[in-house]
Order: sequence, then structure tokens, then C-alpha cells
Amino acid sequence: GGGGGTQTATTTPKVGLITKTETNPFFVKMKEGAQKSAQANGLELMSAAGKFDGDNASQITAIENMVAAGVKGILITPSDTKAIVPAIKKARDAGVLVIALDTPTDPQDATDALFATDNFKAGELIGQYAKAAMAGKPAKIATLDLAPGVTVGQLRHDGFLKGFGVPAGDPSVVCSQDTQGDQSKGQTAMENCLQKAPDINLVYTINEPAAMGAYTALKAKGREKDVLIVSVDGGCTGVKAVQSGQIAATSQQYPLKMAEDGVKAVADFAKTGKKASGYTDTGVTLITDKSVTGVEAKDTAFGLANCWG
Amino acid sequence: MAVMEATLPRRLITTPVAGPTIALVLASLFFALNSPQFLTGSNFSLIIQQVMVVGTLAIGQTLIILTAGIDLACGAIMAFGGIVMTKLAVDSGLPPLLAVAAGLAVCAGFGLVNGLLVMKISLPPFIVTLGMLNVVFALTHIYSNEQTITDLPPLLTFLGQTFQIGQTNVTYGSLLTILLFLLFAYLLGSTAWGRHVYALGNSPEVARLTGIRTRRLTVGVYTLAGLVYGIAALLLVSRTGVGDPQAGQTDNLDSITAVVLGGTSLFGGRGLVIGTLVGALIVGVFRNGLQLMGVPSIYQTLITGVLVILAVAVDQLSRRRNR
Amino acid sequence: MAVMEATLPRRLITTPVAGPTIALVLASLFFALNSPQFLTGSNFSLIIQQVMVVGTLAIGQTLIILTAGIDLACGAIMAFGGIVMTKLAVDSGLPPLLAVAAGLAVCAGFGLVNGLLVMKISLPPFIVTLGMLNVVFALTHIYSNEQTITDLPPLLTFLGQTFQIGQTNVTYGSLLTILLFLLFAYLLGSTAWGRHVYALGNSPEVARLTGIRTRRLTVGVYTLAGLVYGIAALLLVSRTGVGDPQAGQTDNLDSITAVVLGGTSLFGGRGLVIGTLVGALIVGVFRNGLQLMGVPSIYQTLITGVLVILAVAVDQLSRRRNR
Amino acid sequence: MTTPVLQARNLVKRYGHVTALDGADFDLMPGEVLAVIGDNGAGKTSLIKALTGALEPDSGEIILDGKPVRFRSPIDARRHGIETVYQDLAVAASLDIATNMFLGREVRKPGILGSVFRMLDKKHMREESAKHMASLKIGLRSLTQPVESLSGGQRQGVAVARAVAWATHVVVMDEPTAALGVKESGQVLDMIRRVRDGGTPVVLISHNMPHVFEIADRIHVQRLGRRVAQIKPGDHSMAEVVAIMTGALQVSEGKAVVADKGAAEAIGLS
Amino acid sequence: MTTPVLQARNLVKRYGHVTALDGADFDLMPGEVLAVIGDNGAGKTSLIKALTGALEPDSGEIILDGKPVRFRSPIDARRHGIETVYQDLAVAASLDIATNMFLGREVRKPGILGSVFRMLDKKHMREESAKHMASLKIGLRSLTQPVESLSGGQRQGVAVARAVAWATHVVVMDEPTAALGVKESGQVLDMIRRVRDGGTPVVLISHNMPHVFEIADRIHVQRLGRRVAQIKPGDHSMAEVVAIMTGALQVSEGKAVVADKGAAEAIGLS
Ligand SMILES: Nc1ncnc2c1ncn2[C@@H]1O[C@H](COP(=O)(O)OP(=O)(O)OP(=O)(O)O)[C@@H](O)[C@H]1O
Ligand SMILES: Nc1ncnc2c1ncn2[C@@H]1O[C@H](COP(=O)(O)OP(=O)(O)OP(=O)(O)O)[C@@H](O)[C@H]1O
Ligand SMILES: O[C@@H]1[C@@H](O)[C@@H](O)CO[C@H]1O
Ligand SMILES: [Mg+2]
Ligand SMILES: [Mg+2]
Repeated sequence: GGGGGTQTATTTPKVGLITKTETNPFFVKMKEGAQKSAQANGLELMSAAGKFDGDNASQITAIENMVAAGVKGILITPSDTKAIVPAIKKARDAGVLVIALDTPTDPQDATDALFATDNFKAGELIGQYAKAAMAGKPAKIATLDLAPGVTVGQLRHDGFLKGFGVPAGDPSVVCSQDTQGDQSKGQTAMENCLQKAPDINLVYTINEPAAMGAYTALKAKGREKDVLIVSVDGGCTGVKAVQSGQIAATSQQYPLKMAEDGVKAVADFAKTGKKASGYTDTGVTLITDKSVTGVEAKDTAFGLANCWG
Repeated sequence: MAVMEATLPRRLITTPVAGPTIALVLASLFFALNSPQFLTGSNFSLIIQQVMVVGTLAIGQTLIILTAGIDLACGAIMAFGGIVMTKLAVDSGLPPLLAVAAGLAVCAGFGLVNGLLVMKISLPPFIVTLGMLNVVFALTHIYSNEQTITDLPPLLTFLGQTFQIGQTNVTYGSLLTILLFLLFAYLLGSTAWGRHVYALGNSPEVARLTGIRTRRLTVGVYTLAGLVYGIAALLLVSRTGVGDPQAGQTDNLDSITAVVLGGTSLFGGRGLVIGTLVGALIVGVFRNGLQLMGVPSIYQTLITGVLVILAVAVDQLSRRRNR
Repeated sequence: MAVMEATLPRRLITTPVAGPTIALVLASLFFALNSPQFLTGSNFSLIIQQVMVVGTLAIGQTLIILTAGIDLACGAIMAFGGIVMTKLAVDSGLPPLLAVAAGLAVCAGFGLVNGLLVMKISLPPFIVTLGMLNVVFALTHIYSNEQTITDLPPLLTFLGQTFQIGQTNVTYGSLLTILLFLLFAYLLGSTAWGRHVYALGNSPEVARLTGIRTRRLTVGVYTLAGLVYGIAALLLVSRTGVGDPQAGQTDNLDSITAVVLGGTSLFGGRGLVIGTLVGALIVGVFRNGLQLMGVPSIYQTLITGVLVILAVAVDQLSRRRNR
Repeated sequence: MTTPVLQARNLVKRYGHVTALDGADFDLMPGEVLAVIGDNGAGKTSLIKALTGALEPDSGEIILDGKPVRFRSPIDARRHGIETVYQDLAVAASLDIATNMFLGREVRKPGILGSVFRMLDKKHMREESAKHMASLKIGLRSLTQPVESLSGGQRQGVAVARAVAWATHVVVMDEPTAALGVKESGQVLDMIRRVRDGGTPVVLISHNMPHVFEIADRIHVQRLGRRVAQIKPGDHSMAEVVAIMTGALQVSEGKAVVADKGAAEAIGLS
Repeated sequence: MTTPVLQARNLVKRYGHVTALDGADFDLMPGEVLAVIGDNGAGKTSLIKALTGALEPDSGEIILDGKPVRFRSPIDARRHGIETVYQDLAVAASLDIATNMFLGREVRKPGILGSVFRMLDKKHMREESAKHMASLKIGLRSLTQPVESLSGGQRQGVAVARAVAWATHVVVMDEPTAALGVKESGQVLDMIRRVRDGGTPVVLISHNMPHVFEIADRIHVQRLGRRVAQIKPGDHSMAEVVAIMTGALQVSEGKAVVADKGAAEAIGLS
């Protein structure tokens, strides 16, 4: 090991991108952004991904292989925020710049830098929005969560509750189910939640596919008009759903920016040897066409102009 | 010499579906006592909607398992079929009917490839479909470019529409699933083709020597199973209203679970497709019932696991006693 | 009567490991020509590190497959073992050695349960381990409370440390994996126990009548496999430096893939554990080589699938010709 | 001269290094019981598999009623009225007796139910099976029980009954009595006689010389993949026939000639 | 009076509704070849399985050299020097001949290699196997080829050779010649004779009456799960023995008595 980064003098410098999965538009966009940016900055992009969300082993293998291939820097969306840390350390010890995208490692300073959405804030925004939009109506909440043990999911969930102003375990949350961020699982979860508590009137969803699943289930019950769905992501499909009123509001994040900034930072490192550091908030914007007072938001025209996927 | 028919009660005990059915009834009773929402028409309609995709996959899986095969790729094939239908209809602007036909054909095509590999080179079905699982999974993601396809034409979501029976909304998809089960129960139970499938599962060589065209039959079974996966794809698309490249990943094993819970032997030649319906319903009832009772999802996984072992164990033990 | 030994060249052709080994060599040659970083000591050391977890799991899997069984739960058992070791050592403050022992014991315990279910109630291994997969997966998440466990004591990560051979850093874990393969090659090839495992895989009834204690042997094989999964858990923990409840989810099928690529028959009684090492290396070499060449991972999945089918097909066809 | 019912000329079948059939000839005359005997591995099963479409020979000719035919599968042979009870491979275990009797030639319901819906006429098949079983005096408790629940003898009975029921031209049986007791064997031999008396010739492979001498009209001796002799049981003693089979004697122009002196002496000939 | 080597009294074994053994007795005398005959399903296999530890009878007693024993597994019986060739279940297909010969009683290397490392002495086992095969005149190309590549006759030869090699007390064979040709059958009968001449008694189950009459010193007739007669081949004709087996004749005080007149007439007796 060691010194992998030194044998690339003759070829174009390489940058690696490791995403959680290869089966999610969010990461596809991220990869596309990285590809463009790599070209613009004269880098060669290598990419890899886990086989499922939470697949730490594959990400470790990818880091090792990229170091062996002599990359200058690695951009990673950690599947397991703690479990990836030792492998990142090895890569950094080998002189490779490592930047986390989308999801912080735990501890955050295990990487040189972080370009990410503030996921807690993303949840908080839709929580605040929901609070205002409910206008004092007693809430019966369903939360359609991600999967056990994935921090982005936990952060958004917690942020939502904080923004809505209820503690964890509050009786107003009448139903919670994991959806893996998958549309059909989201639908099944919502159907069963409705069966359990037919008077649900607010649905928090981890992402927009889950939100669309919830919407489909509500529509089948004729409830789509009087239940508020809030979500996170801001993918183009999701923003369109906000535009058509299927989703009330979503927190938009900016994977393209994460990727572009990340590649740029690696390019700088390759040229100047200067390492990026610290946390760069790539921003999160609440998108809705039915804005409420007290919560800052942009409309779907803005959302569509800035969406991904 | 007197030829007697087995008496009805005896046949009921020896039929492999008795055990699963009793389990289903007991589980339903349990949930009915523990959750007021369980025993309603709308909830049952829901359960059927929730199991119809896996249930339909499991029809194809049953066919293959009856021939002593196994299909680890059925969910992946379905996912690909769903993408083909929706992408052709939406992105390529093909007439919806054609798009659906293309999706069905692609699924049947994968079934055909599986069948040919099993038959021509006599590879173990486990390995063929293990390889296919990877191949089709990758193709789905490459072809879809990870994009979920939305804004489907009505034809693709028609099966998700409902009609009323009494007070209860039932989807056309649920109806289609039930009809498919009946159709295959008929084909397996009352036609020569069905007999040949069982004979093949008992022993390919005996079947061949008896004059059954086993090679054609094998390829036919896999292809037909593929076609059924295509129908499952349509059901999935119409249920979710989108073409989703991520779909079906757990359905490969879930469909096997349904078949096994339904009392069909993994060694081939023994079992009933109606058992598979019961097996799928058992899983659906547990998942729904536990959720209504507020049990976290991870416990549903736990209980499904225990159930699989228990169901087969009880079946095995009761058979031993009956000998 | 003259007793002749099969000549060496003939044995080389008939040994089931010949095909996989040739495939491994060809693949390595291909990547060496296409990527300058491939053919280095450090890269090989890396590949071994990357396959050691699945490879070790696949040792246990080989044992079980040789008895005509299959284990769909090995990765899940390993994940649970890893959580037990790390959680006991970190959260409960047990002495590391004890924590490791407990993890190994728990894995062996699951193996024992599998074995007892297979043996006592003669359930098909496929079903037992399919159920166990769900059960152990759920238990892992419940017990770990979804928390990744970090800050491990040195003993738990010792196997991740390296030592030098020439210019190349090799981890103690890699060494342990190689030693395990050699150990099991010895046990299967040169002890009575090994012979009995093969005999059991050929026909349990013949083995029993020959005076082999097949029930004890079956339970023993599953338990030993569980213990090996425990070692895989320790390797995993020391490689990743954490206890990860999400680990191992694809390893169940990946380990079977390694065994199959290594030329062992899924029907039991035929195969070599060294073949499994070759099988695991084939997957590792492809993943590493394609990555070095910059091929996206989804194509790695595609190629793995094709490879599985191809390897077994070539094997099958060459055997047919040799007949 | 009468035309043989079924003939083969110069059949060759190789499995890798092993030559199972090495230019085998075969002649079955109308209305006879022809026994095929030979050592293990002499190619008896391979020969009759080739004659009944279960394997395709590498070369050679098969002639049915004087006309060359080619059987690509067992179905082809069945279409010509040739029915076979294969060694060890008789019945489908989990299916019932009636289903086994009609496997591969199921009868559909009359009318639209049968033609369009392809529905089986289970009742008819059950009744027919019962008749056949009764006519062969095979006692069974129920025709709806799976054959795996039958004893070996009963199972063999089902296989033989099926062959006899369907054969219009030739019945071939590969060691049908190997696993059977004396009584059951006797029943099968009786069936064979009845079939022959009904005009259908029978080919019987057997290692049981007393059976062969009891029932065969002619004996085909197979050795090392070829027919080495065709004899009448009356013309030779059992010991001579065995000697021919093992190569100790050779037959030329219908007369036995000592080929292997030591061997012949050992078995008490010469 | 000499003590029987192996005895059974009143063995009962039921499988659900089926009674395989219904109070069976059994006596094997020193140095004899005892044939066990009976119809299919008469309980012959069940009887010898009970005698060799392969199944545990529901009730009844087994007596070895005058002392009651209980065999809980085939190993128990083997420890007492009882070796068995089971019907259809002889060898492990993918293992080689030497391995099969020594399966379950492998020989380890001498010294620490064997005691600590449990290493097998393959060379020794191969040589021993070769000796045994040679002494039974079983010709084989290689002892390292898997037995699945052998012909049925050769495979049976391996199974018989194994039993003979290890038996110190009793050899039991369940239809060892059922699938064998005349020559191979002859070889097995020769082996049986040689074993008997070496002083080890042999129990032989067979449906082949000529074989039985050729080789047996005594015949145990099994019927409906019981021993219905013990006879000497010389005292009765083959037809009489068959009649006893099928229940047409009964034996009382050593003399045959007609039980079923019609049946007896049908087979040409009385
Ligand atoms: N499918 C096969 N593959 C390889 N070799 C075969 C196959 N079938 C038969 N053989 C070989 O061909 C030769 C002839 O076999 P065949 O079964 O025709 O003999 P047989 O006379 O019927 O013997 P038996 O009396 O034991 O039934 C044997 O050497 C056998 O091993
Ligand atoms: N494992 C079993 N389960 C159920 N029934 C059995 C079992 N083994 C034997 N039987 C039944 O017990 C009876 C006696 O069988 P057994 O095999 O001892 O007879 P046999 O005299 O050896 O017959 P054959 O001459 O056909 O070998 C038969 O009716 C048989 O069906
Ligand atoms: O939608 C989320 C994304 O925001 C990213 O965090 C990865 O997981 C997906 O489910
Ligand atoms: Mg034969
Ligand atoms: Mg028997």
C-alpha cells in the first residue's frame, strides 16, 4: 500500500466517486454532474457504488481499488456513516483527498471536507411548513421513513418532528413504517397506516418516491385532497408532484452542486496540492406553491429550474 | 378387484394445502381478535392488492418449482418488464397496448432463455437464475438509466382501478390475480399439460421415456412463467402508477416463500398452485395484521422467518405421524 | 489384476478445479494487459483482502453444499456475529477475547439450530436457511438497535493489521483466510471426517447404512459452518473496523456464487474447497480489474451474472465432450 | 419367408470411450417371445433403447415391417405401436395409477370441454385403467393412490399393464422381473404369454435363465455390443447358452464351437 | 445342540398401517448359507435391517451367540462383526473404490500424523482394497476411479467385497445378484461359497430359486412378516418351496401340508 497516488504522472489525474447505490436517480444525477465537472477540469472520473443502501463493504472495496488505481481524490456518499471511517482514514493516509457528499461521516472530520445538504434542516423546514399549514388542526401523523440505521433518514425524521414541534414518541404520530425510499413499499405502508388510523391527515415521507406511494394509497381511499404530504429531495419528478398538488411541499437539495464542487476541489488539490476542508452547506430550499407565513419558500417554477433527475 | 376412491375426509388431510389453509385461518382469527380494523371487507381487499404482485410472480415460481426447478430471478425479470412497458409507452410514445405487449414479450423472452439454458446445457436452475438475477438487474438499471417513469397512459394503470362488490372496492388487478390462480389450478389439475409438468418434476427421464416431450415442456414452462412475470409487471405498474427500476428486489425470495408456505415441495412433482395463493395470503395477512397492531416492521421480518420454518416443520411432522 | 493410478494429466483434466483455475488465469491476464496497476503485489494483496470475508463464508457454504444442503443465511449469521462481538466488547465492556468467543459461539449456535432443523425434522436446508435469513436479519437489527459500533479494542481489529512479504503489505486476515482454506482442504481431503461429508452428500441413506453417524455429522457440519461464519465475522470486523448491522446482505448469494464458480456441485458430494477459493478470487479479480479499468459497477454485476452461467455451462459442456 | 416385425442392422452407439453398441443386429419375428440375454454391459438396454426411440444410434438401420424407420423419440416408436417397460424407469412416483397408465396419451372430455378447454376425462381414464389392471389380475386398493405408495411388485405391474394396454405392434420389457418375487414374476411371465397369444410379439431382456428357457421362443445373445447368436431354447442346454453368452462357446452356422477351452471346461462343457 | 450365531424372536415392526414384521423369528447356524425367501413385501429386507441395526424393531429380541443384544445403528452391528450388503444401497457414487471399501472404518497414518492430525493412510487402504478385490477376482482398471463410473456388476462387486472383507461373524446380502448378469451372478455365488468355507455364515436374500437351491444349506421362508418355514433344499422340491412361500402349502413338523388346494393344484402339486 501507500504511494498509490504517485504513479500517475504521465496520465490525466483521476477522481473517484462512490455513491450509496447505483439505483437511485439522486446518485445518477450526482454522477452526471461529476462527469461533466471532471471533463471541464481535465480529470478522469472513476465511479463505484454499493449494492444496496447501507452496503458498507462494497464502498470499502471501492475506496481500496480507487487508491490502487492512483486517484487524487475520492468523493463519497457514505452508506454507513461510522463504518466507513477506518477505510477513509487509510485512503487519506495514502495521500488521497477524501470528501463526503450528501451525508456526513461520523465523526464529520473523518473526511477532509463535506459538501452536503443539512438534512436535519431539510426535515425541519417541512416540519415547520406542516405546522403552519395545519393551522392548529389536531394532527394525526404518519411517518414513512427510510430504513433502519441510515443517518439521513434519521436526521430528516428528527428535523421534521422538531420543526413540527412535537417530541419523539408523541401520540400524534400514529403510524411509522420503513419504506426503503421505495415507491411500492411506501404505498403498502400508507395503505396499512390508513387501515390502522383512517383519520391520518399529515404524512411525512423520507423522499418523493415514498411520497408518491403514499399519494397513490390516499387516492385509492379518496383521501388525497384532505391529507397533507410533505417530503424531501426536490427531484424533478417530485417538484412536478408539488406543482400538481400531490405533494404539498418538499425540501429541495442540490446533488449536482455537491458533485461539481467536490470534483473542483479535487482538481484544485491535483494542481496546487491544497486540500479543501470543513463543511460546505450546498443548501436546501423549501419548494411549495401554497406558501405559508413564517416559513421561507420558493415556488415550483424555481424548483423546476433547479431540480435534478 | 374393487377400485375404491379415497374418501373425502382422507383426501382433505392428505392434500398439501390443508396445513397452510388452517394456518391462514388461525392467523386471521388471531388478528381479528387483536385489531378491530382487520376483519373488514376493505381490509381484505387491501391484503389482496398487497399480495397480488408477489402472488402472481409465485404462480410462475410454482410452475418452475413443480418441475423441480427454482427461479431466483423472477422479481428482477418483472422489474425489467415494468420498465420496458412504461418506458416504451411514455418515452418512446408507443401505443400503450403495444408497449404492454412488448413488456410481456420481453419477460417471456427471459423465461425462454432460462428454459433453454436449463434444457440445452442441462444447467441447474438455481445457477441459471442466480446468474440471470445479476444480468437482468443490471440491464434494468442500464436501460432505465435509473429514472422512475411517471405519467403513464390510462391503459397501464387500468388494473389499479376499482369496482364495487357490496361495500368493498376491489381492483381489477386483484380480480385478474384470482382468475390467474384459477386458470393455473385448472391447467395443472385438469389438462394433460399439467400432468406432464408433475411427471417432469418427478423424474425427467421417466417423463421422457413415457413419451412426454420433456425438452419442449421445460422450455415451455420457463417461458410461460416469464409471461406470468410479465403480467405481474403490469399489475405492479398499475398498482404503483409508475415504472420503477428499483422494484422487485425482495420479490425473488418472497415468491419462493409463498410457494413453500403453500405446501409445494422444492423437490418437484408435488404441490398445488392454490396452495401458493394461500401461502402468499399468509404473508400478506401477517404483514397487514402486525402493522395494524402497531408492531414495527423489523418484527414482521422476524415472524415471517419463523413462520416459514414452522409451517414446513408442522407439515413434515404431521406427515410423519400419518404414515 | 493390475491396479493403476489415474495419470497426472488425466487427473488434472478431471478435477473440477481445472476449469475455474483456467478462467482465473485468463481473467488475470486480460486485466494485466488492460490496466498497469493490476499486476502488482499490492494489488493482489488487496484482492485477497477484498475476497477474504466472502471467501471464508464460502468455506462454510462449501461444507454445507457438499452435504447436498445450501445456506441462504450465512451472511446474516456473520452480520449478527459481528454485532455480538463488537457490542459486547464496546458497549458491555466485556474483555475483547471473551467478546470474540461469544460472537463465534453465537454463530456456531445458529449453525447448530440450522443443523438440528435439517436433521431432526428433515426439513429442506433451503427452507430452513430461508427462514433463518429473515430471523437472523431481524435479530441483528433489533439487537444492534441499528447502531454501528465503533471504537473497537485492538484485538478486534488485529486481523486488519499488515505485515510485509517482500515489498507487499499483507493483512493477518488474508493469511488466516488462506490458512483456513488449507485447513479445510486437508480436513475434507485427508481425514475420515472429510470422506464422510462426501458420502453424506452422495446419499444420506447409503452413508447411514455404511455406519456413518449421519445425524451427528449433519449437525456437526452446520455447526462448524456456523463457527466459520463467526471467523468471517471477525475478519469483517477487523477489515472494516466497526460492527455494522447492515453487513453481509449480499454475501448469502455471493458465497454460493463462489462455491459454484469453484466447480462444486449443488447436488452434493462433488467438489473441492480449493475450488471455492478460486471461485471467490474470480469474482474479486473481476471486480478489481473492472474497477481499475474504470468500468461502472453496474456492469460488474452484469458480468458476474454472465460469468456464473458461463463458467458452469463451459464446465458442463466440456464434461459432456469428455464422456 | 415371413417378414420380421422389427429389425435392426449394424447399430452403433458410443458414449465417449465406451462402445455400447458395436454393429448390433436384431430380428423379431411375428408372434414370438424373443429373449435378449447377455452379460452386464453387453448393450442390451442400449439396443432396445435404440429400437424404441429412447436413444438415437450413431449409425445403423432400424426396419419395421420391412420398411426402414427412424425414431427420434420414444413418442415416434409409440406411434408405431411399440411399447416399452424400461429398466428402473417405469412410473412417475407422485402421480396416481390411472394417471400413470395414460401418461402422455391422456383422454380428453368429449365435446367443447375437451377440444377447446382441453379438459381431461378423468373418470373414463380411471375406469379404463381399472379394466386393464383387472384383466392382468393386479389387485389394488385404489387407483387414485400415488404409485409411490405401492410395493415394488405392484409398481412394476402398473408399468407392465400400461405397456400391454397400449401395444399394438411390439412389447419390449427390460428386466421386468428383476426386483420381483417368485409369485409376482410368475404373474409377469403369464402376462407375457397372454400378450404373445394375443398375437403381439414380445422382447424380453432377462438375466434369469430359467425364465428365459421357460418362456422364450427364441433367444438373442448379446455380447460386447453385438448379437453373437440367435438360438432356439430347445436346441441348446442352459449351460451351453451361458457359455455362448460369456464367450466360452461360439456359434457358427447354428452349431456351438468351443472358443475358450479353459472357460468351457470350467463350466463343465466339452 | 450348537448355539445359533444370530437369532431373532418375535420381531415386530410397523410403518403406520403397514406391518412389515409381524412376530418374525430367525435362526442362523454356524458356517451355513441361509437363504431367506418370500414374496415382495414379505418383510425380508425389514427382517435383515432389524438384524443389522439399520432399523430398530418396535418389539422383539435379537440374540447373538446366545446373548441378547440391541443394535441401535448399523455401527453397533458392525462392531459385532456383522456385515451387510443392502438392497439398492451399496456404495457412495462419487467416491473411489478404496474409499468405499474403507468407508466408516478408515485407517489413519501411524504415529503423530494419524493420532493428532488424523491423516488417512490412503496408500495402505488402496493396497488393502486391491488385495481384497483381487482375492474375489474382481477385475478393475483403477481403484481411484469413482464407483459411479463402474458397471452395475462391478459396483455390486465392490459392495460384496467390502462386506466380505470386514465380516468376522456374519455376512448378510439382500438380493446381491438382482441386477447382475449370469457370469457376475456366478462370481457372487462363488464368493458366498468361499466366505462360508472360511467359516463365516452367510444370510442370502434372493428371489432366484435356482440360485437358492444351488447354494443354500437351509432356507428361511418369510411370509406376511413372519417365518412360516425353515427347510432344507434337499427335503423339498422347488415347486413345493414356492408353494410354501405363496401360502399354498403349509409346513407343520417339517412336513408340507396343503393349505390352499386350488393354489396347490394350479402349480401342479398334489
Ligand atoms: N448414458 C450412458 N453414458 C455412458 N455410458 C453408458 C450410458 N449408458 C450405457 N453406457 C455404457 O454402455 C455399455 C452398455 O450398457 P447397457 O446398459 O446397454 O448394458 P446392459 O446389457 O443393459 O447391461 P445390464 O445387464 O447391466 O443392464 C455399458 O458399458 C455402460 O456403462
Ligand atoms: N420405510 C418404510 N415406510 C413404509 N413402509 C415400508 C417401509 N419399508 C418397508 N415398508 C413396507 O413394509 C413391508 C415389508 O417391506 P420389505 O422391504 O421388508 O419387504 P421385502 O420382503 O424385502 O420385499 P422385496 O422382495 O420387494 O424387497 C412392505 O409392505 C413395505 O411397503
Ligand atoms: O432521497 C435520498 C437522497 O436524498 C440521498 O440522501 C440518498 O438517499 C435517498 O433516498
Ligand atoms: Mg440393462
Ligand atoms: Mg427387500
